[in-house]
Amino acid sequence: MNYLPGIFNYLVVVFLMMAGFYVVIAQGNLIKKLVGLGLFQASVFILYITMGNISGGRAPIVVEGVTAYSSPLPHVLILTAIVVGVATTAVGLALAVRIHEAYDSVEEDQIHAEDIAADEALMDAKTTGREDDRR
Amino acid sequence: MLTVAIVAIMVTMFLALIRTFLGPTEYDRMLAANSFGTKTVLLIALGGHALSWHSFLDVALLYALVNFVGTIAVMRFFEYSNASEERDDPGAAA
Amino acid sequence: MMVILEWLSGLCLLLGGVLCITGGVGLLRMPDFFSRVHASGVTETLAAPLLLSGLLLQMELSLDSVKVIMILILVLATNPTATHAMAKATLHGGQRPLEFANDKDIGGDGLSKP
Amino acid sequence: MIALAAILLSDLFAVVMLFGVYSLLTAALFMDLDAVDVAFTEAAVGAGVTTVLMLSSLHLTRRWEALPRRKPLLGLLVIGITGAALVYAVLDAPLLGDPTAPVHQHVTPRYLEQGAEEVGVPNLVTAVLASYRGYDTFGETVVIFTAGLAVLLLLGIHEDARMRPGVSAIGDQVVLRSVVKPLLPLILIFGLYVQFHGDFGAGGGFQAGVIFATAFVLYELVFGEGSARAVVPPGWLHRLAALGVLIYGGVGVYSLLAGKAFLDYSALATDPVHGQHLGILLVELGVGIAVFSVVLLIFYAFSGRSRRQ
Repeated sequence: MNYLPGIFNYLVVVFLMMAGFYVVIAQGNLIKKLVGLGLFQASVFILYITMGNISGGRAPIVVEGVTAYSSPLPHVLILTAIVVGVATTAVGLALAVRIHEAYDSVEEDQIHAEDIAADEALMDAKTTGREDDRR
Repeated sequence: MLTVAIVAIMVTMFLALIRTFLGPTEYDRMLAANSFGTKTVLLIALGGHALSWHSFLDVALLYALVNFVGTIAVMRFFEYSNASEERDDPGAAA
Repeated sequence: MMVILEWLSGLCLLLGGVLCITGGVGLLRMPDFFSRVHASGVTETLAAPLLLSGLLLQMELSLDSVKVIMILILVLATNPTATHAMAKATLHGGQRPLEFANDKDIGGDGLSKP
Repeated sequence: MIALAAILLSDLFAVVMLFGVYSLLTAALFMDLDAVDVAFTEAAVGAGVTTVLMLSSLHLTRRWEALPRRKPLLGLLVIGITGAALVYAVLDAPLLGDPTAPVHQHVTPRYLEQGAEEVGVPNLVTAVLASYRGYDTFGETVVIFTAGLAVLLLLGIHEDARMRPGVSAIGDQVVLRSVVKPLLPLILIFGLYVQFHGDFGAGGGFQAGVIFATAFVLYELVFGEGSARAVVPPGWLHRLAALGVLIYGGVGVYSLLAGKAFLDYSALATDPVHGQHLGILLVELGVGIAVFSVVLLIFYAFSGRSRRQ
């Protein structure tokens, strides 16, 4: 009976992780992929914090008369990870913006299609120009 | 009483969440999200007192702040997208 | 004295909770955006101070009470401002209140097209 | 839950909105799991900065997702398999709040028992962050700095004539302006409080930096483009970010020169505990400056970029 509540947080983590993973691999929109990445990230954060929790514990700030604290180590890792996460998300978004400027689209399929079209145009130009060397 | 208030806040959060999902227009979503944020502030303030969390009030204060900033940001986004729809080509106006 | 404080705080919390739910139901059930702003904005602005002052009356005086007062001030300042600005932005963005909508689209869930 | 809706909606704006709400919920969960500092950071970062950044980039790209999507079958299959494996793994995981979990066995007891005496800081998260794990945090700071540089390289900061102060972004909102104006110094004071109170309660350099940046973002949002730039010119920000990293590294090098290990703060004063305190203060200051300037830099880079014609 005590088992399910204890494991529940992990199940939530797995669910969120899979949701984020699904967005990342199955959605074509780059910005949405970044949101999915954020979901995935958040699930990992929850996983760490869940592991650091201790029943009957308090936040790891020393107070008189409290003996059980949550482990501060996961908190430290996640704290920095959140800020690093937002910085990397910003880099991703910047890349998406640049891609949009180059391709006028943030949909993966359209970008691929344009790439292939550009490649084929290049190949055509090369074969008609009798140049075989590829860069 | 504290418990009653907390339950009331949670119910309201749930209602606001439904509105955020449904929200026929973006403005509705914005309103519901803002309301949700305010409710979260209240929930943390009351719940933190009830469960005697450490320094929960700092977090609640920060939430109130960030919620406001987020709402302002969303409004500015609207202003821009509306302007761009009306003017049809905003970047050229430089 | 303590009993009075206790009762007062209970009353504040109860009223705040009721108002809170009222706002939530209004937010969900009102037909268009402007009435929703009205429902949630007005009740929230009263409910939040009520709940917070109820909390304030339960705590003993310390740095925490100052923080609660800070939150109170912040919520009181930002909440009406945010709802006001939102309503204004909505109006600016082309939405009209249901009553004044040109197309008589009173079809339940407030999709009053601009 | 919210994540599901985020997947299903194709209006990217609504997705971002829900992501903000989701982040608020996550932070509330962190509070419940006794992770005050983490909740603090998540609240400052997730709901505020991330939303602002995502909205700016939506403004720069496009708002609606293209309708024809690929078939989700393969994705669902992969998800199903991975999910099943993870659930199977989770069945063996230590239960929530179990005191015998591996996390509580290795170094944690030492941090908990001796952290307060060795470092002299009541907030053990700060102690571990800045002192025991000072190397890691230095690395994270450098990563943030690098991310800021990368965004700068990718987007650059445009300063065209269009960006002049006084042009309000949100129409002509007198109420908004007059409310925000007295609010700003309060936010800055709160940021300072968070920065220097981090030793005793929730807070520290990371959070304070984000709060400071939030204040300037708010200023720019309400008072129009370029108004925050007039206060903190973009040209300063790279230098500020570098200065933050330099303070952190400088403390390390100083302790190295004083004959101790890198980032061993006991070199800073004769009394080791006092030295630790001073070192943590300096290091947190460096982190705060670096995070503040990088976040603001990223915001400038996004907001300054005009939409592609």
